[in-house]
Amino acid sequence: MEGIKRLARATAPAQGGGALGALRKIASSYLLRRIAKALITIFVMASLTFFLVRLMPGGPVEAYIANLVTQYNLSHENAEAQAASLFSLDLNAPVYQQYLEYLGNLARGDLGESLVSRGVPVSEIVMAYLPWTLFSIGTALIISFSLGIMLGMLMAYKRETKLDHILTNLGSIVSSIPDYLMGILILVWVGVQWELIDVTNMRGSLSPGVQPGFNLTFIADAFYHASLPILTYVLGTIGLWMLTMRGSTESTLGEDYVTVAKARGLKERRIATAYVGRNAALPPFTQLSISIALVFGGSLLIEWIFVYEGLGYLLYNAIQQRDYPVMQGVFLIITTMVIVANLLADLLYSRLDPRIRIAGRD
Amino acid sequence: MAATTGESRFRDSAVGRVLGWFASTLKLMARNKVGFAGFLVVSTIVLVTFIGPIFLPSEVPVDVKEIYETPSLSHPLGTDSEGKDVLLQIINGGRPILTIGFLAAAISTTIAVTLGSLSGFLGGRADTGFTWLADMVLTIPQLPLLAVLAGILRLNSKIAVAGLIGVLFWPTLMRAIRAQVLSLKERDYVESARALGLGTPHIVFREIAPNMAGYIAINFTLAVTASMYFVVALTLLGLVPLSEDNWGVMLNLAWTRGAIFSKDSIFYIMAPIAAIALFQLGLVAMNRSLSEIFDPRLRRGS
Amino acid sequence: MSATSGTPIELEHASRNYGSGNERVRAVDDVSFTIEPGQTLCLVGESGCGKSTTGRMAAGLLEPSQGRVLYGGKAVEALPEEEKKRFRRAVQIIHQDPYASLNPIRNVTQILSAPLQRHRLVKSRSELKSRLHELLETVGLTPPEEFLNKHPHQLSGGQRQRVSVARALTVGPEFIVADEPVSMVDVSLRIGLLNMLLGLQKDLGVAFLFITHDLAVAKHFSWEGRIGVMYLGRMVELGPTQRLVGEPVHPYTRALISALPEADPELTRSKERLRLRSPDIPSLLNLPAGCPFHPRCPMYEEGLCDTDRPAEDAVDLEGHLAACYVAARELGQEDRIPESSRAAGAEAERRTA
Amino acid sequence: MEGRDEVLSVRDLEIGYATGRGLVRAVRGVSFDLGDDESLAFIGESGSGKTTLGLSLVRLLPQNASIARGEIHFRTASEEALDLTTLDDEALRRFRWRECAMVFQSALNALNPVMRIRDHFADTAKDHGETNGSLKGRALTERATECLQMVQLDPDRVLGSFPHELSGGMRQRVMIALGLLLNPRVLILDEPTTALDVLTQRAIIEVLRTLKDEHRFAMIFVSHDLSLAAELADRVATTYAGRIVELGEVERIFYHPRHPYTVGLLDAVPTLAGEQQELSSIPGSPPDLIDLPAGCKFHPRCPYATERCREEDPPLMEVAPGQAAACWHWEKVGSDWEARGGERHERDAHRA
Repeated sequence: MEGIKRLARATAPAQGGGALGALRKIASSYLLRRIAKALITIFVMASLTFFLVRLMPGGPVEAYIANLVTQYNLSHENAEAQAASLFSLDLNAPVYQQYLEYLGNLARGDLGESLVSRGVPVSEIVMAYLPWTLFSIGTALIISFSLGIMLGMLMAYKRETKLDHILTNLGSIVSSIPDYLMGILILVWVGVQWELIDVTNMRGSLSPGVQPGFNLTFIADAFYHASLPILTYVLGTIGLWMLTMRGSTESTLGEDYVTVAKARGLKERRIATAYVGRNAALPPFTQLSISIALVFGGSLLIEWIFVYEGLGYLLYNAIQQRDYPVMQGVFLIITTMVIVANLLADLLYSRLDPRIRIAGRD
Repeated sequence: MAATTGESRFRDSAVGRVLGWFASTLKLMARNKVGFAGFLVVSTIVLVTFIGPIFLPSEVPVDVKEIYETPSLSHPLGTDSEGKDVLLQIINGGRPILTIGFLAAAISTTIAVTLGSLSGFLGGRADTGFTWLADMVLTIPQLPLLAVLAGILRLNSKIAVAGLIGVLFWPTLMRAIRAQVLSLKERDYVESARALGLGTPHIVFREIAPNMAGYIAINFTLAVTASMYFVVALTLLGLVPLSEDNWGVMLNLAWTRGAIFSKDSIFYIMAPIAAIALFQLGLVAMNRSLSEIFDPRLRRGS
Repeated sequence: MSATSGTPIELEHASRNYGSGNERVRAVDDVSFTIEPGQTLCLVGESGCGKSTTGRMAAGLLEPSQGRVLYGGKAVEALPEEEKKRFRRAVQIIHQDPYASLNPIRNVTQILSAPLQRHRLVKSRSELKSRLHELLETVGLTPPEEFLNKHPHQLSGGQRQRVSVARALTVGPEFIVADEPVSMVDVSLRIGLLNMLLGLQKDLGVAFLFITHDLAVAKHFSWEGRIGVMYLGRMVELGPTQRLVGEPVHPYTRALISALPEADPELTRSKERLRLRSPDIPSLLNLPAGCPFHPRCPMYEEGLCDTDRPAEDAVDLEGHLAACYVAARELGQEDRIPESSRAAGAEAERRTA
Repeated sequence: MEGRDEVLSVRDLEIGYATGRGLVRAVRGVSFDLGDDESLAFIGESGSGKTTLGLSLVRLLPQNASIARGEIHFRTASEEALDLTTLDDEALRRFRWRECAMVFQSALNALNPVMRIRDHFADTAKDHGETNGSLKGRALTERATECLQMVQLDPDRVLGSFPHELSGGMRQRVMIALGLLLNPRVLILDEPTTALDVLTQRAIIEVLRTLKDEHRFAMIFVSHDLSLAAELADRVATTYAGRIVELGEVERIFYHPRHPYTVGLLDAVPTLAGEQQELSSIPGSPPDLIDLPAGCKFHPRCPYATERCREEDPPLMEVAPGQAAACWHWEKVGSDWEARGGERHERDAHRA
């Protein structure tokens, strides 16, 4: 039965002239579908956050008002007014109106004001921390993905050798130890026990006095401060890429088109890159989206451990200080980042695998 | 058939069968050395942390004269900043973490299997809906959400923590189960069973479920490792105010008391890290045996 | 034997759709036939022609989107409970892929005893045991003791197919749908399997719907029975084997017969070939108007062939049916061609003249 | 036959696979010659070693396989004599496809799924550039177009397509066209028509026939399908348990077989023409290549088997001009066949 559907689909573009146009149409609608899905996900997450913050009994807004009333002896109205301006909510309006207003504010980029740093818009705070997280996670993912892919391929080419066994075991060990424990281990051993690096100096996102700009000092300093988080992210994710790539390379090496490429007398290097590597990298690539969410999430601890001033660090402090608007804002931004990164990964994937352009869904 | 010997009657009895099953499973486990080592590590940790505390004082005695001691006969893993024995804390501190880990894994596996099977069997709207939901949950950065929720809700009970983690961690497995059901229900032998009129219970429990059991078991252990990742993370951040000693709290205290930056405290810091890492590694290694046990081609014969 | 006292199975204008929206295809389109007890019908066609879907409908495993499957004259889905149970036991299926047709985690004993116990066909353990032996001997797996405890992966492809057959036989079927049962088995073992199935028909009076892509196998299996040729979901020709193979009517059947390579050098090299107008098969998603074979057909006539879809019995030579208007005209059955096609054909002829 | 030059000659080839269970003896002492415009078919069931043999001719054996013994001599277009068993990797690479192209059984998956057909042609041309002058740009497109037309494909449509956009039969023809690109001396085709529909099979057989008759390629077919050999082969080799058990001109093999295995195969294949035949299968199943029986490997399944067959493995002996069989009882097999000849003749009569 499946066979028939597949047949129908496989021979579908064989229908003469309109084939190319139809293809493009499907590809573009895939793009649209994917973007729509991302937007809806962001919308759902934003709504979820609203109801958590606003409606949960004993939730932040109520807690804050109660706190103002009891601690500062404010009247309920005054307290509510203050809460309203902080959370950028009109607490007297019906809930649906509040909800719409909240969405409207979000769309304008208004995330409310911080409880702790009075009067500072959350969006401003978030924007100050965001680049560092993007920088460290982006760099780490690029390094770990490409390195992992290369090592995985190497392992598959040298399968059942000592090198393969060592790397396989290393890969499964690093991928089964939580990344933040790895971070603590680095801190404790490299920083404290062996005193190889000065971890206190590496705190923060930049050294005092270094000004952002396109110059070597700045770039070197940025890398210096991000190096431990990056190292931790790389260690935390590389095992997955190595093992997935090893497996997929091994099965790709058994594919007929690789044997045929050898029979065609193609050069070994060409086969390894365009035939084996290109195809074998597809399965690890599909895991990229899951991994992005995990790494963004993990940044909460990693940045806390290394006192690296990114979103995770901001979120941790906000939670400690019960700075609800900031918590909400950071959470929304992280979620949006993950969704956008997923979208980009998916779109890139559909460029890498021509079959996806036809199959469309899934 | 008439003359049944005592021995074979024993073999036929329920207890005998369970023991026999247990013995043969162990034998299968032992076939993969790495997997068996993992199994030994996991079962040792579970036994020690669940049974050990029964024989130990519930409060580890404080001794200010022995702060950050290196390992010795009386303190095999040294002592902490209050002079408490580290080994005792490790033995006492596994149960809460493991309980939450197993509970959360059970919750997420149950959700995943239920929704995945429903999606696969029902198809249509239910399938589209559940798949969407899974995709959505999958893109949530789980740790920040948990942290925010912990910040808002003040999680005090283990069940609440486990529930929250479980509710977030099902989508990967659910998608896999759905795919499995979709492929299994189209298998020729399932169709044959339908043609033979063997009935839905037979098809679900005899033909389909056993083929997924291994997959589910392996994913359950993976869910345990993932849940532990979250529990330890939350306790380490001090967001889950679990009062008892546990490995996460030990790390948190090490952090807040500055032990991390003291050269003397290395045993105190390494002990919980090693316990967690060993348990996680053990589970992952054990999966190699599990996948062999559930592969019918390796079950019998050579 | 008395087992031929079965019930006829009938497909009445049965169709089956897959997919939805733009991807909706009609995998089987308006197929009708009857199989009397003890009879054989071979369905022949290329992959994707709908023969397997037809087989599954006949076995009651798939409901037709339109039309009906009749068992003893009554629609299968509307059978009363008792008769439905009887139908379920009377009609069985054997699949193509010996590696997918047996559950890998169940051994031969488990596979065979489940239906026996479910339908209470055996009363004691000893009866079960002797029945299992009997079944394995029937399908040529001897000695039975050697096979009872084996798992599928310990058996060869041919042996697995025999276990599949034994499983179908557990419930004493009257009618078996055999979906390409030998195409994945080694050449030297195929005939053994086929002959075993033929033996079942002779000794037990089992009726067969035998599905294959290989006309030569169909001819061997159903020399006394009938062959139906399917193309793009439609039955294009249906008739007694010897007549259909000897004097095919539909150009598609002729093309198949002329294209089939034979294991005889002189014969196969001197065979007259029918040249197709196009080598490529149209997509089910985008079927040509009129006769679905017309874009490839060497006998194509403008107007006549691409206006109406030829009825299954456009040609009817005493039970030998073919869906082709050109053949109908040439065989003097012009009255079976609808007015519109005749007019379109005449119009086209006038234009070219 | 006289004056025919051998392009390929294989002598006493022995290939084994090292497996966990032991040594799989896939090819055991195979020798044959291939004329430069000849087509030779290897017929056998799974496990007969025919695919291993095909792969060894371009030295593409899997890693766990090794050539234990024997020689493979190849005469190139420039009359250079090569022993393939001793070529180094780079020389082998240049030899492959340039001199000897191989089309595989599962052509469905023989093309890189992420590359357009055009790039497959370009890749092949580029990596053989040093021996092939400058086949690129327009010259390449022209040559690719020519090759695709030879296999009756529409180049405009095919060149820009990805493999998954083509049907199975089209992909198989693309592979054959790709094989023609460098105009090799020998084409090896491993089950070129298996798993394809009858009408598609026919199209491919016709293409191959044209290549053979008009373009005079030397070809080696490897197949389980007797009818493919009947269609296209000049000579046929029946293989069983890693050996050639009968080798001869196609008419001899089909009409006057002298090995009981060949007879068994012929008796097991139904034909469409004529009345219903009495068909029988060969009893038993193919042998375990790790644990082969003593003597003639076919004896456990052979109706003619005697004490001698159980002890001595018969060599390939000449049984008629242009035909050799490895059977101690070939005379008896032959006389029995000819005595039954009535059936076959009846079929011949029916055909006339």
